[in-house]
Amino acid sequence: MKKIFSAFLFLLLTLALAVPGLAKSKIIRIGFNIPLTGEIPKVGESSKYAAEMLKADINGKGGLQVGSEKYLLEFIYEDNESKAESAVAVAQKLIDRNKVLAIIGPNSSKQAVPAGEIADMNQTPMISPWSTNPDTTKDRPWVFRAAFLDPFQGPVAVDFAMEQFKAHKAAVLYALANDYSKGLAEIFKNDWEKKNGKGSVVAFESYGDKDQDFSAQLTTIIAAKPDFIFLPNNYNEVALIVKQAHDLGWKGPFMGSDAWGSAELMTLCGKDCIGQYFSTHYAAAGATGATKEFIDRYQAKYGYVPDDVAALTWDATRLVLQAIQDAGKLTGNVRKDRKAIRDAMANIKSFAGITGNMKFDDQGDPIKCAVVVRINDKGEFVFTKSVCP
Amino acid sequence: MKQKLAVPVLLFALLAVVMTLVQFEVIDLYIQTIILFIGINIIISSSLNLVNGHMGEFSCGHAGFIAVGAYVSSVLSVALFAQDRIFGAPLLPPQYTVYAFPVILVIGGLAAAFAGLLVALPSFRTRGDYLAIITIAANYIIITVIINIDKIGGARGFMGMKRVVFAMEDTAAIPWMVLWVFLFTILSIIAIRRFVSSTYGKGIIAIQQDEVAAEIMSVNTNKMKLIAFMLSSGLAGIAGGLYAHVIGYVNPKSFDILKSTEALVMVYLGGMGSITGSILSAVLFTLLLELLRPLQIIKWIVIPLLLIILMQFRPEGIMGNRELVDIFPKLKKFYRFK
Amino acid sequence: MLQTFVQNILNALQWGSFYSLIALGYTLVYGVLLLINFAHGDVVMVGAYIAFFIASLLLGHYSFFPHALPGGVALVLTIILTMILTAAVGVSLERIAYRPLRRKGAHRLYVVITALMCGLILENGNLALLGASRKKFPEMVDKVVYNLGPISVTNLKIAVILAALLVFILLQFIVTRTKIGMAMRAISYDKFAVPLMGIPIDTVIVFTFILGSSMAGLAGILFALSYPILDPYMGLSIGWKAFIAAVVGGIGDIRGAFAGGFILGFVEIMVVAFFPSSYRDLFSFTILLLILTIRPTGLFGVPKTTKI
Amino acid sequence: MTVLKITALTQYFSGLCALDNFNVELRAGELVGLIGPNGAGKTTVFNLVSGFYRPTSGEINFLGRSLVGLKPHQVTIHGVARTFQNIRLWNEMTVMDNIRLAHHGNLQYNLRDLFFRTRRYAEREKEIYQRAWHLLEVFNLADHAEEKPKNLPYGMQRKVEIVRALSSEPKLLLLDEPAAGLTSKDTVELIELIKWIHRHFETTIWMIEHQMKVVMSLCSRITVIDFGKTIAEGTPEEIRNHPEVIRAYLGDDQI
Repeated sequence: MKKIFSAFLFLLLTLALAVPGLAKSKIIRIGFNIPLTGEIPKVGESSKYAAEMLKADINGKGGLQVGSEKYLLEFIYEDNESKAESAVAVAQKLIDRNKVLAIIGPNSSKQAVPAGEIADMNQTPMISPWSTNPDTTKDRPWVFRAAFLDPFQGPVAVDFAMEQFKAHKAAVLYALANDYSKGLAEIFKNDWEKKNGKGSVVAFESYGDKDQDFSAQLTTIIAAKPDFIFLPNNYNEVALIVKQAHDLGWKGPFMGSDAWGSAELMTLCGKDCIGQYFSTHYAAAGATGATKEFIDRYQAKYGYVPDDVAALTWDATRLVLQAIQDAGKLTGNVRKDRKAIRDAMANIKSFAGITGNMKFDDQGDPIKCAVVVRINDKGEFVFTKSVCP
Repeated sequence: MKQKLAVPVLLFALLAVVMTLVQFEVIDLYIQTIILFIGINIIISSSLNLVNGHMGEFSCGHAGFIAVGAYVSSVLSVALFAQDRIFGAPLLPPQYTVYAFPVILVIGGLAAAFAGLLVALPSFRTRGDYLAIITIAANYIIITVIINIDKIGGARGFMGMKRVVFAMEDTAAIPWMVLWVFLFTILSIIAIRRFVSSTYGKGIIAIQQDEVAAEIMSVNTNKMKLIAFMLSSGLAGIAGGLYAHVIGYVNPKSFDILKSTEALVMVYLGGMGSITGSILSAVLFTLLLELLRPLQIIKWIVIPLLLIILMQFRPEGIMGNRELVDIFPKLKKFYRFK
Repeated sequence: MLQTFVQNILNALQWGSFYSLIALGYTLVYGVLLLINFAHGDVVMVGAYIAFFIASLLLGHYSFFPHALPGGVALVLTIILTMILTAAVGVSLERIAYRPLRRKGAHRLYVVITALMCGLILENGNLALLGASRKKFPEMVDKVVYNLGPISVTNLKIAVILAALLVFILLQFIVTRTKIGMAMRAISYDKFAVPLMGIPIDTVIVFTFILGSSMAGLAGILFALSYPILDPYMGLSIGWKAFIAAVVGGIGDIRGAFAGGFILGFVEIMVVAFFPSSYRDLFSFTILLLILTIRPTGLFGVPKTTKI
Repeated sequence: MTVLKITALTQYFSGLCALDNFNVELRAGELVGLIGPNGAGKTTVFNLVSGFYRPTSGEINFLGRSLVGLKPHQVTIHGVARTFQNIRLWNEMTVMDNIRLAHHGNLQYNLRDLFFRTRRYAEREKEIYQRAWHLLEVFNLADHAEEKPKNLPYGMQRKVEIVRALSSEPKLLLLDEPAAGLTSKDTVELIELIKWIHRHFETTIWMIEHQMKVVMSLCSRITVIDFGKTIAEGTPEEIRNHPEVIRAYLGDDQI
């Protein structure tokens, strides 16, 4: 018994000592608070890959030029397991332990909202690439985001569907336990009914966590005879929903949101998704310039077209680096440097990201355009329309 | 007599040391957060142990009660003390937070205890695996109810508790959450210990070992089950309230069945019916989760593997159903008369 | 309205079939060992992944075996191979993790926790090995949508329902009519009497795991064919719910698992069809609680009378 | 004085008659036996008295109060204690705790006393402890107070179970086959023990027993039942020669 005790103590001690100590100077340390395990490991993976690529780029050129000196980048990836309490601990750890200058992530709002509080409280700049919940940045001068908000994206979808499908009756199927999906669904419904009269959303159905069968909801929706179905859902669920809807005899169009924008959508969904539309941050097919370069390099390196999380992480990280350069010089005093970076972030006039040009409003939310893309016969996301605020 | 004061003195000294270290920022916020999680996990595991260990039921829905406590206390404290979009201006001036906070936590615990009825009442008629299902269903039901109440954020979660914590810190600049977590952890342990070491509380151990014999030896088994379930879920509710205020944000998804399985793991890792086992396993489990974080995905292979191996060597958990004093009898003199 | 109702009955039959198939695996193991094999949902997931790799191989998706078999042949081969391999996974779990614990006389619930841990290892091991990308299950047979007026059925749906029915009849036959099946039933009553029948206990247990896991393999393939997106956590939620179904039917009883699966399927689908869908879990679990309140040992469960 | 009076007690289990029109009357201080072949319904009688089943019809009167409809723990609080055919001790608790728990129905403190450890709590717990200790000493079990029952020899477990039943200070003690599974040496000791209890405790004892030797040497009166029906009643001598009893035990063709 006592042996086991001491063995455990020993194990814990070794592990504690194994936690890396402080490294040398001339390094810029940035933390990543991302879900590498848990519900959405793919999101974490995309973020990590995009960041790795960026780091290799810059370190390959000898580092980031800040003022007169070059600094090497060190990215610290911490797994928040898709859990709120883990995201908080990770944020604390990155701030206190690793003394990072800024934090990228967390991606989903469940983690980003509480982690944002920690970052704001400890005066460390944080930028969430993907979170769409207004609470993440609200009244938090130190917290930013790279994605546009639901209240902007909802009306984009409404206007587009009314114009493109000549639709008057809409149906919505959303994920109840996913705050992104639920929030967007509600905004869409309000806006649609404002423009088309009460009761013009003929079916407003939901499903639960990790559901795979949507036949009952779709049966109800199809029976209500809408002109199209709005699906503000993650791409993996979209693939199942679209397929099952076709099995149940649905022949009308679907309209989606930015959560569709994953490289995996077409591998998972196949021909069922061809011809559908969704609003997103950028159109991969037909992209030009830096966007195309990013897509091609990412695909060459990791074997698939980067999804929106990858693109947004790329932009978010570059935003932070831009702010560091704008700050002019690093003093070595973490607190002062963080302050300088935050101020520089807030003052960015215009940033040409691969997901579009953006700058921050006073809440730290980006002002940027949304695009609507169509999925063509080759499964590419083709630019159809751009909507700017 | 001096020796019998050793445990309280030791605890007090520990609290004083931790508080001082935190106050003068010797230990950083990260360590502080982990210490707080350890305390909360101790309450969670030892309260579940009351039902799963001492009483021998198989409750798999503990997270549901944690959720009830977390939400009730959060809504109360935000409504009373924070400027909020939903509840408007604070109803009470901020200097009352310090006094009101423990009361709010206890109210959260009471609410969770009432939610415990959802499980306690069916337990009169069913046992074992059938009851396990009821607890899982209760967990799902509680989460779905929370998701469907838009007023408290639904799936978006609920926040604003940090402002209440700040209000406490504005009143007196000490690390209040450390104090509260420490205090409630100790109180929970004392409550559970007093309960199971009394002749009255031993009734639930009798139920575990032979319900028929318990009933015939004048144990009102239904009443005992009711009390045990309500005590267990009530303490879980308090843990939930603390959790909500430490994190500053609650989301229904944080209390799903996975959280319940974490609590289960802690109970069986420590040993069924051993309070010290539960404490030890909560500490170990929390530390392991943190220390192995650099392993990323591998962590969630290593931890289950460690547990499986541990169970092969100690198929009754770290402590079995023994307490620390059973292993080190010399410690006995530090305890009061049972 | 009637059309919607009929359509939903078909939906419920398909969805219930999956719950049934998985619940049967739970109930078999439980009936013999009184063990809630919480890894079962993950064994289904492993089954789906095994099927994915075999199917991709047989359809010539890998360069080292560029001979594409015709869809029908490939499907039959995939089913057989997957069932065998998944059974192997289930038996290894029992041999490596559960049996030593049982030998040591550990408390039943420690084995349950071990099962939970095995499930975690299967999920995260998969994640670590194959990465976070989800897999798309290849379409092995051409989908046919039959339209009977406003009601739509696919050939796959019919196949799934038939498969669940066949499996149930087969298992019921094995358990009631064969010697080893009777030994399986006997073992839960009296561990010591079974060797007297001339069958070693471990043989019975291994056979049970073979049966249960191969059914999980079958469920995995059918699931992958119907919902062709595979991710490491796909077995989690359906596994928990199938366990609930098994208990509502009366755990340990084949008929109970079969009926329980369909009941859960029907309740879930019908609640969504006729009530606001956001209340699905609330309503369906409350209904299950009511069933358990009226029949505390499930629909087919025999009340365990303790002899006083 | 009548301690227990059972009139026309009848019990059906899903249509099957387990007990038919059973009558008995036990007077204070008596030691009475209940015998019958396997499955005759003896334990059913005890289960009805101790409240595990609710009788289909009939009346159970204990010290002027009806026991019908009471839960087992309430029956025990009223003063009826029992043991079981297959020993039902709490095996993971110490012998001491087993005995102490018999006071569960009569603790006289509430949850507030328990959590705040009031004086009342301390006094009552001390009292219970001392009583249990006293009882263990009387029965020569004090050396085993901290052991777990499962580690004791079978005969001693039987004894602990009887002591546990006694410690709730019952007015009526029901012993369900106390000699089952005992060696002949243990059986002799058991007979002495029951005699001793009967002499020193103010309790009426009613026992079911299979072994004629035990019943005949202990009981002053015996009831015999078979297939739920009372077939004979009387002193050991009368029972020994009763033709119905012989037929019930040995079968019809023997006569």
